[in-house]
Amino acid sequence: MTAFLDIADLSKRFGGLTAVNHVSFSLGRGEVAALLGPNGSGKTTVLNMISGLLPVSGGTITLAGRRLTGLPAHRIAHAGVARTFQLVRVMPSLSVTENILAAILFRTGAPSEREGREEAQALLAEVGLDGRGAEAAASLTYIDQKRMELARALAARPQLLLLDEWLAGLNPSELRIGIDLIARLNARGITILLVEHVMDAVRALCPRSVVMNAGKTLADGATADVLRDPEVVRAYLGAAHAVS
Amino acid sequence: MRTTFGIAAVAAVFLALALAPFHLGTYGVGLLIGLTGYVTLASAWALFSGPTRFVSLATVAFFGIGAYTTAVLYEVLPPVLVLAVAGLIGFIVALVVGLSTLRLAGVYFVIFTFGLAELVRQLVTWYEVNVTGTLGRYLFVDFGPEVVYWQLLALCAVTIGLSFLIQRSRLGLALKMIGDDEVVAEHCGLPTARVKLALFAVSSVIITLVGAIQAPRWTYIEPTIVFNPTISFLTLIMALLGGAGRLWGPVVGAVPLFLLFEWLSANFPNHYSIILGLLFMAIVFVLPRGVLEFLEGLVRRQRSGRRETPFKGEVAS
Amino acid sequence: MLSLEGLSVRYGKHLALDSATIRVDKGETVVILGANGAGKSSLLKAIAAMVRPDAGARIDFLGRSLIQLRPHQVLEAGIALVPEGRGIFAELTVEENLLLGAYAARARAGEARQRAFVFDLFPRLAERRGQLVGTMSGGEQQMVAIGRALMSSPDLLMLDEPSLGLAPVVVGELFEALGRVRDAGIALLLVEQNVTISLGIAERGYLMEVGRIVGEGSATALKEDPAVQRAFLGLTS
Amino acid sequence: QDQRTSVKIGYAVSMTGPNAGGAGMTTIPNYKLWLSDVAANGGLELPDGSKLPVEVIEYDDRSSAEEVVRAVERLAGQDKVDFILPPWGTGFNLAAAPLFDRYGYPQLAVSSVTDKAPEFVKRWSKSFWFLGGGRDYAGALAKLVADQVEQGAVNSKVAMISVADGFGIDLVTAARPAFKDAGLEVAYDRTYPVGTQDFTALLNEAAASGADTFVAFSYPPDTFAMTQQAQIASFNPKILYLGVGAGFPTFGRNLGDKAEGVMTLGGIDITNERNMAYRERHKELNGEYPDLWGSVITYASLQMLQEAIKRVGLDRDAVARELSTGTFDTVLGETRLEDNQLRQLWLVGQWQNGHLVGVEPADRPGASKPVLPKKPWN
Amino acid sequence: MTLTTALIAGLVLGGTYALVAMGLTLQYGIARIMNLAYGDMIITAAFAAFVLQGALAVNPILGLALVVPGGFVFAYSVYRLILAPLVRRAPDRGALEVDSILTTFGLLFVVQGVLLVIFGSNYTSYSFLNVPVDVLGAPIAANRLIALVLALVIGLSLYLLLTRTRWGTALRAVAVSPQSAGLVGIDVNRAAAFAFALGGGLAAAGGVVISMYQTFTATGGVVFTMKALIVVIMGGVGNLLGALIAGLLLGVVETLVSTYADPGLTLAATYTIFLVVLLWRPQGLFGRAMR
Ligand SMILES: Nc1ncnc2c1ncn2[C@@H]1O[C@H](COP(=O)(O)OP(=O)(O)OP(=O)(O)O)[C@@H](O)[C@H]1O
Ligand SMILES: Nc1ncnc2c1ncn2[C@@H]1O[C@H](COP(=O)(O)OP(=O)(O)OP(=O)(O)O)[C@@H](O)[C@H]1O
Ligand SMILES: NC(=[NH2+])NCCC[C@H](N)C(=O)O
Ligand SMILES: [Mg+2]
Ligand SMILES: [Mg+2]
Repeated sequence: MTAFLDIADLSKRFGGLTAVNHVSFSLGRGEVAALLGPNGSGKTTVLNMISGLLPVSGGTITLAGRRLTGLPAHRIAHAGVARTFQLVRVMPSLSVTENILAAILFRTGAPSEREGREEAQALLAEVGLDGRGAEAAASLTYIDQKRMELARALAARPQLLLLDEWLAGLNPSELRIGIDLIARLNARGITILLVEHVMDAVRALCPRSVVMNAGKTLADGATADVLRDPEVVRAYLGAAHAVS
Repeated sequence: MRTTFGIAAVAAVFLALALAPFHLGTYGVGLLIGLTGYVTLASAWALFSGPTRFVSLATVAFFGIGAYTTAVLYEVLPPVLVLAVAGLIGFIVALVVGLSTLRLAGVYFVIFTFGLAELVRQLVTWYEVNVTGTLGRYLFVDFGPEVVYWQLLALCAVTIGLSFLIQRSRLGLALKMIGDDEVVAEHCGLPTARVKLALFAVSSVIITLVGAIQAPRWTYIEPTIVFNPTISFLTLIMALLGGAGRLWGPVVGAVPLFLLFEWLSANFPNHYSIILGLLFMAIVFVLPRGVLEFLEGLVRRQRSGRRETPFKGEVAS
Repeated sequence: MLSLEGLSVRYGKHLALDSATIRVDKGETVVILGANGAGKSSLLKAIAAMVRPDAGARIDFLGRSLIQLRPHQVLEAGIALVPEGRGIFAELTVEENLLLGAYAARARAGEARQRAFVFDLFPRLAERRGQLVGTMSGGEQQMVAIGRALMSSPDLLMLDEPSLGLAPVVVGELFEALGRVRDAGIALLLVEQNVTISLGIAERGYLMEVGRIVGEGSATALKEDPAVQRAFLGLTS
Repeated sequence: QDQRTSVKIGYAVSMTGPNAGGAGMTTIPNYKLWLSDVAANGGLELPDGSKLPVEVIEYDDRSSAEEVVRAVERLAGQDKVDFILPPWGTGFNLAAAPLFDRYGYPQLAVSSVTDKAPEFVKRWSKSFWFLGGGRDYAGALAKLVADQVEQGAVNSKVAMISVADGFGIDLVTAARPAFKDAGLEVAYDRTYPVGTQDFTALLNEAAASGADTFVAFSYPPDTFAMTQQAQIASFNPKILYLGVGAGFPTFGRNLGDKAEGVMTLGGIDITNERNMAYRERHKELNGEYPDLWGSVITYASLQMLQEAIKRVGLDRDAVARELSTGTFDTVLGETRLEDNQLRQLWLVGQWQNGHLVGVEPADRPGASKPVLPKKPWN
Repeated sequence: MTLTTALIAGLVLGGTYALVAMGLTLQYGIARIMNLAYGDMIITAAFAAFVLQGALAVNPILGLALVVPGGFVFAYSVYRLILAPLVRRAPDRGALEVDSILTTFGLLFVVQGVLLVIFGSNYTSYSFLNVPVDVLGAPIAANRLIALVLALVIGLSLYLLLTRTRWGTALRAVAVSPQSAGLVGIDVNRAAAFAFALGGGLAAAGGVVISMYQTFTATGGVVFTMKALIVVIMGGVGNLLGALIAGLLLGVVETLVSTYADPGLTLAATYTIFLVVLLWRPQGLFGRAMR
């Protein structure tokens, strides 16, 4: 299998702190994988480098053979990468629809505004925000803002979707809906890399997991195996989870 | 349908304004020049700074560059070419400024642009002193103030038209995105740097042209006169007061404020500052969202459409 | 110790919280369950005076009315909130955040003890004393937020989704820590989506739906309640 | 026109903004004084001996060229005043000049120093220029220094600094050839930006140049700062010539004895009793003595206007003609214009015994002899 | 002029810049008020010192004891009466910024207008302690030296206060996140009012010191505001030490350029340095970068 997303020897330093330390892994097209690890292990930083939010300190990122490292974020977006943020980022003075429209109108091959609006309605429905399009994005609850953020990411028609703890804070019934949604997106062929602490979701969604610890890769492989790895249990899961 | 009607109405107003010099004395024309100048400045400023919230104090740098270009080239080139060259210089400077400010945000951008305006002024001064050996250029023109006015009015119409088009296009959305969250805008695929640069350049070229057009009014051009930072401040204040994010905001900010300045300085030359300051604070308190939203509120409340001047009705109550 | 009645919160016209009535007894741990947007955060924020409730409500804490107080006065009265989204001081260091946690006059006496308690709870914070909190990972920031709230030696600690974004091992430790907080005699009012674990340490719970309190019961009773099970405990397959 | 009950006089000056300092010194107090004198006199006298009260319209130009232009348009076009008094400053007088001309108002430009006055008079026939040009001041200074060199009092080196605005540059551009022609050597020649507060470096360099003569074409804040810093640095050139501000009353008052020997533009003839009386009246009305360069000339120009009106009435063309050709009795003594310019000026003054006396042109009646070298500060 | 002399002269000049800028950095950094009337507060204090020393024969150093508390009280009242309502109603920081710019722009005119009515538009100056003090062989005016010493003392002690005490940390917390500051028991309104008032006190101190050696006019406040803003931004908003160092740096640059290059380029050099610093560190010399 040729790698779709290939991360090779990726590093990120903040002053003296090395947040990501020579990390390598790759995803096949259509794969959905989890990026796990204790708090502060560098997961978000990896996503930030993939999406172009942060420049890399070393290493390369390639998507479908195309080098992303060094490109500005909008070029990476055009190359097919979309994401959500761990702490949601909405454009607060825009309406919900406009937040989605933003991503529709500036993707490659953008449609007319009228078509864009229709598409935005459909996307909102998909994430469970139908009928909320006219509201100000700032007035949504945190969770609804997350939903909107996902819709915005989908609006870019991504090939690779990066989800940073998108399922956090959902109650179990909502979680199930969320998991189904992600699974549906994956079934459509979108490659997904998700950072998540909700193990139920990881088990349900991701056949494969990469675990980071202190900036380095700790484990990489089938989720079931990885989650049994004593190192992973010690560093990340804790005793309570080891049992299951 | 409504838009068509609106455009027609605006066109009619501009036509009436264009004919005004035939009915007004020189003072009236002078007043209109000042008014149109500031409306254009504020609108051009808001074109970029309104939606993106990058508050620029570089206005006078471009204004002054325009004025100086006219002063230097008026004897040499035909007027149209003078304006073209001024616009071109403004454009080039805007690109340099724009490129260098890409990483700045918030108040850092504000003060950077202020510093930049001062730097331009110092450099022009230094050049004149050391290279040309004169400071202060004479600019004698053979046309009257009406001509200045008509040029400004045309520029004003173009500016407002341009704002209108931009706000309705996806460029308008792009600017608002940048104003809200540049990172998200980038991640939506928006080349934010390019958009900012382009809009900043457009806005700056217009401002440069205002300076170039207005210069013949003063006969004598000196850095202290044409790089007067007050111009930057007034432009900003007018736009903010009206509502910088809206098409007509700068206009409804600039017009009453300009007239207020004029009225106060004529009627209370010795207490002008105090009264102006107090009024100003009162306005901020009474109209928290700018003049335009206040006006819209009024219109909404009383559909009958009785119009009041924004200040009298409010401050008195 | 805390009892409130008829508490309503509006954002503009939108009624987010509709005359809620709850109570928390001394040393008790109470959890509030509810779907997204049910008004849980609004309830906590109203208690902490971060949003103004509608007139006519009653909030009493340790025999004193909290109505009309400002946020710092509520804290001084003994209620600390770890808000949604953490509310840490991003541009200050860990150390400074904790120092400020003990800003209230009531906190000064027990400051050293609380600090030791916090560092014991979250050793990571002790390692990172000098780091700017804004540059920490999401989970680390959550630790700072909880640690900071504990620094004020509250009688009642309110937490808005504290496990959000924490690694499983930390969640385990956190709830164990919260257990110890509870054992130290501090009452807890908890909003938490991780229902299993939160009902595990709670004595009582409330159910909320679109702005209203729709149910109340002991933790064990709630666990048994079929409605709760359907909504909150229906685990994924 | 017989029913007129008043004469309207208007002016726009900088009451606020960066130019307010200059206008507040030279222009506004003298307009006030003159208006109050006229009122005390029962109004402006007309040829038939009747008197009309003055109605004043004043505007603040806020130190903006666009404002001053519009204010003059307003005075002429809207208020239709009978006479317009000029604004303060070279730049603003030039900005307003085309309008004065278009509307046929005589412009008695005082606070503007320009060598181009003869050209301006050709262009705007009713413009009058009262304060001379850079060449006048520089030439007089060059002559004075050259005389001292000849007498062996000082060496022939001059250190010179100038403020980078119209005034400073005009003077220094005129001074360079003038000094050269007078056989002087310019050993140091630098320009500093408006608003400079610290002159330590400049003064040190000037001192190091070995020049006995130090010339600063400076503006008031710079002049004051320089004076203080020269004392600190024990900078004691034998000839110390400073720009605008050295003729302000506060200068003499703050420095006391130390002002002795300092030279600057302007000066007065202290034996002229009318001038001295004017000074006292100015102090009485404005709470402060006038400055010793432009103020008295401003006042004199107004007296000329008053007298011209008395002679020929309110017809502006006639008044302009009278101003051009007439001889007037003012606080300066007998005053007349040559080619619409006042040429009887004190070009160099020196502080002597607490007064800024005129020393150059030396052959002008009432001139004092320069006292040199200037005593060291301490 | 030797390098040492030039450096000392530069530091002394920079002392004034720093002194003036520190008050503004408190007001903007902590109270979150962009105070365009700041320079006019300085001028007011200068006039107060002028009156004290002229009419009442109070020496300006003693005058500090009167004028500085005066500035504090004035700024406190301004905050409480005019600005606090705006802070309360502002939905976000951007809105507050706009409101405070507009309001203090009005305040600027009022203060200036009152000064104009009382003192006229004339240049004002008096002479005090204009005696040379020998500093490492360079003669420095005592009055300017006071500015430097005052800047250093105030700057360092306020810095220690802000970074080493809980109370100071609380002030900074208000600057970072007023919302959360309430949650830890800080009375945000009072802290902001206090910081603003403290800024007013510093402005007053600056005004008094400046009046001892500088000519001022009722309308000259803007120059101080802008210079102070430049220093504040260059140092990093809200960072006292940054303001101190940036102020001194600008002073030194000006003097060096004036000595070794061309005095005509001093201001150009100032702005160039400022721009270069910002290009290199968009958050100012000591600003903390945040994503
Ligand atoms: N600042 C605000 N402006 C406008 N509406 C708001 C605001 N904050 C909350 N709301 C609305 O109030 C309602 C209750 O919100 P609240 O945050 O209290 O819910 P919650 O139960 O905490 O939800 P979640 O689980 O998503 O955190 C929601 O419908 C939300 O849209
Ligand atoms: N801008 C920054 N400056 C300095 N340090 C940073 C910055 N961003 C992140 N860090 C540090 O890098 C490390 C990794 O952070 P990151 O946000 O990637 O963690 P994470 O794995 O996503 O953790 P979590 O699960 O808690 O979100 C942390 O220690 C954090 O403090
Ligand atoms: N006495 C005076 N201050 N005269 C003014 C001199 C000329 C004027 N300052 C100018 O703008 O060039
Ligand atoms: Mg993370
Ligand atoms: Mg919530």
